[in-house]
Amino acid sequence: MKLKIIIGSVVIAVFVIFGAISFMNSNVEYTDFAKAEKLGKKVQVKGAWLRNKESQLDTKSGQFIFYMKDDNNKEEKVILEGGKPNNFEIATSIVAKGRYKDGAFHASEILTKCPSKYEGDASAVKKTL
Amino acid sequence: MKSTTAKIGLVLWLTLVICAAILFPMVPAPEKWYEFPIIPGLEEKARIIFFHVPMAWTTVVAFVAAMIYGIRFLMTKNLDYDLRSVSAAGLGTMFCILATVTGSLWAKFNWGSFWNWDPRETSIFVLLLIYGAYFALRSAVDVEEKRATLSAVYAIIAGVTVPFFIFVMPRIMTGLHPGSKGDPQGAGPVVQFKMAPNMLLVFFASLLGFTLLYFWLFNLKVRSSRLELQQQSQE
Amino acid sequence: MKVFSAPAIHVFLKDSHSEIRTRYALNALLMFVVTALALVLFSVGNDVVGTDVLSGILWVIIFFSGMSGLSRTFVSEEERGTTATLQLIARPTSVLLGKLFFNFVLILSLNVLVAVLYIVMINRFVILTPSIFWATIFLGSCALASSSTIIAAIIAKANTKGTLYPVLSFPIMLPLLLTVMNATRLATEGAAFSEALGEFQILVSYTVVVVTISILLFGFVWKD
Amino acid sequence: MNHLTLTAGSLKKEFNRRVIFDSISFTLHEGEAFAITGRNGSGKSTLVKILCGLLSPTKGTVRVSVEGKEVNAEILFRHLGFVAPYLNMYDEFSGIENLMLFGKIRGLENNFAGDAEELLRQFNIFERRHDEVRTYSSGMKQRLKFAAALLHRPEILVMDEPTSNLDEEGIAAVRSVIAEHRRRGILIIATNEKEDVKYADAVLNLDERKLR
Repeated sequence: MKLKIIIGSVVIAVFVIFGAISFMNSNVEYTDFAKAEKLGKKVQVKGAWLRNKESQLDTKSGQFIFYMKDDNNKEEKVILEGGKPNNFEIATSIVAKGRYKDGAFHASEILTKCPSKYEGDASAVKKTL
Repeated sequence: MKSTTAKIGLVLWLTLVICAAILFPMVPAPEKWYEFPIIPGLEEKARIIFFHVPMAWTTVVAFVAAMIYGIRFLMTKNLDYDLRSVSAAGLGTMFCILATVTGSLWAKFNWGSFWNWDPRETSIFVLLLIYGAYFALRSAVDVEEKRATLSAVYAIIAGVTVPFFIFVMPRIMTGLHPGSKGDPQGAGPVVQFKMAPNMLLVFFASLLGFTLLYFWLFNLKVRSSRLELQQQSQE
Repeated sequence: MKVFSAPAIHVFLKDSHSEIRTRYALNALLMFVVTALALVLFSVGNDVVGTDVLSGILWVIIFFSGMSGLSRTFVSEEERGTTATLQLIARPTSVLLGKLFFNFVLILSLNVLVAVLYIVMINRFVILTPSIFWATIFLGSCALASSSTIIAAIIAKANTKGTLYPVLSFPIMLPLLLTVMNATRLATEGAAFSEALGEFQILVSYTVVVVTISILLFGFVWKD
Repeated sequence: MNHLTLTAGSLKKEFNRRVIFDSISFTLHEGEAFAITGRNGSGKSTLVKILCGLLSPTKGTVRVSVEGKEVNAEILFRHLGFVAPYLNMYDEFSGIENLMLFGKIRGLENNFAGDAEELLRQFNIFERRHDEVRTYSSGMKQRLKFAAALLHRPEILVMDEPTSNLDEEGIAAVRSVIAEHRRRGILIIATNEKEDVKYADAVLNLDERKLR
């Protein structure tokens, strides 16, 4: 009985760590458009929305299309699956998560960085959970 | 926490911490030891960290306590451990609700809505669900011994699945919490301590104070539950 | 090993045989799947819905269909008063493993059915990487079966069995549901198989951890 | 000649902190029959369930040793046969299917199909062996339970109200089982039937809480 508990605990610990490893190297890589084009896999690109270029919401296909400039000033067409993100207008910078495909960056998610949201005290340990 | 001195000490400690947390001024360029740096975008709202975070921490401590007493019950079949397990979980639920409410009020003012499904909001929501399920299960079993066994087993199973939230959450959601800075590291539930040294000190003092307060309350709850039981058996 | 595993297999065979005769779980499961799919089709209609939402809905259907059927394994023993009978002929671990395997087969066939119907009926749900999708269905079934079995064992001993099941299982299953939804999304985005490895790693370790803890704790639940 | 012993060491059981019984101790050896009596609600069934390992006691232990070696509680069921009104068979299977199922799940190695048929004959339900158990009368179900309990030739036979629901002929069959089993193993009967108590070497009356 004792032995069973010890073996069980070891197995649980090992596999929790095994799961945790996937967390460590799973974060979607931060990169720029040039590299995204080359890799073709899911990445995050930080940049700014080009307000002077056209942006439109295609209600038929449910896509939001706009142009974005990354930190190396490379411009790219971004196609977002879904509507216009929240706070898109007031965002100082945006992060697009997605992959490069057929001449455009297909984003599955857009994070908007608003001044009030992110410049925090960089400290909240909300919980250790 | 048996002697009166310890109790008075804790009360004094918490009073000092709360005073410091509320009264210390926030200035753009701190010079004196008691001045906190002002954080753009948060300003006075940053003070929540001294209360909200320790509460959230305490619910986690309570959950671990409930789980450990559950394990000890299963090993000994002594119903007193079950009583401690419930007491721990009951207080944990209270702190969990407090942390959720304070956090969500703060979110309304800082992020514009009460609830944003940020990873840490989601994890506290899940913890609330686990506590809820724990008590729902308890109320559905009549025989005390069986109730104790089943709820202990449930607490342990919930406990081993909790680490998976830590791995899963940041993959799915984006973080809003201060500390996230939009970087993937900060989106996780575990956060680095980047704080002014005096804030850090008050913060840890508060963490310690809340933890001790929890154990004091826990002690009281266990003793009152035991008395209730005694009274019931005498009737 | 022979003594250890043979009884579990016979517990599984007994349950399958019994299920074929009585259709306790099967009928409920099938009806639920059909109803839920029909409702989704009605509400989606010709509207354009993102694949994100669609892969979410798929697992919502699977989760709730599972709810209606998976708890039967232990609840039916308790209702028929055969729990003590089974306790007297097999070790707790054999019973657990037999029931676990039964639930796994049940949920896997349900998932394959739901997935096929879903792909056929909803045109916008296109799987670009079938390898990820089917691996998710398989590993997701393992993970769902593992947690639903031990929760079912707990529920069977409580008074209000039906309503309690979703309440107890949701917080336990949430990490796995989020993972399978994410993996399904990867499959619809056309990700390479290697991109989903992290998700699979989580599903595998979740299954192993839950099964191990179930083996350790099942004895306490099984014997009053 | 202590090949087989069953020792109950200061057993105590509580439900909702109410004591059902306390400090029950006894030792049984091969060839002994033991009766447990007491009013309804005195804890007969509870004690019997604890002896079989179906319930865990609040305090105390049940130790069984076969051929001098102590049996692990997890595999006690291999040495034990149990008959009780609250022990149900699988309704959707026939009588013979139930027996075959039990043999397989138990992992019996010898060819038990013959034994199963023999037992069905012994309890006079052989004719209906292919009918589903749900169609059986309560007496027939009770007979099937005896067949199931004896299939693996247990050393210890525990019976709770063995003659309930049985007719004259059934009772006679049970009596012959009792007579035969007390020669080769340990027999425990929880009953209030004076006829059954007569066979016992020792009687535990739970109303008086002592061995007589």
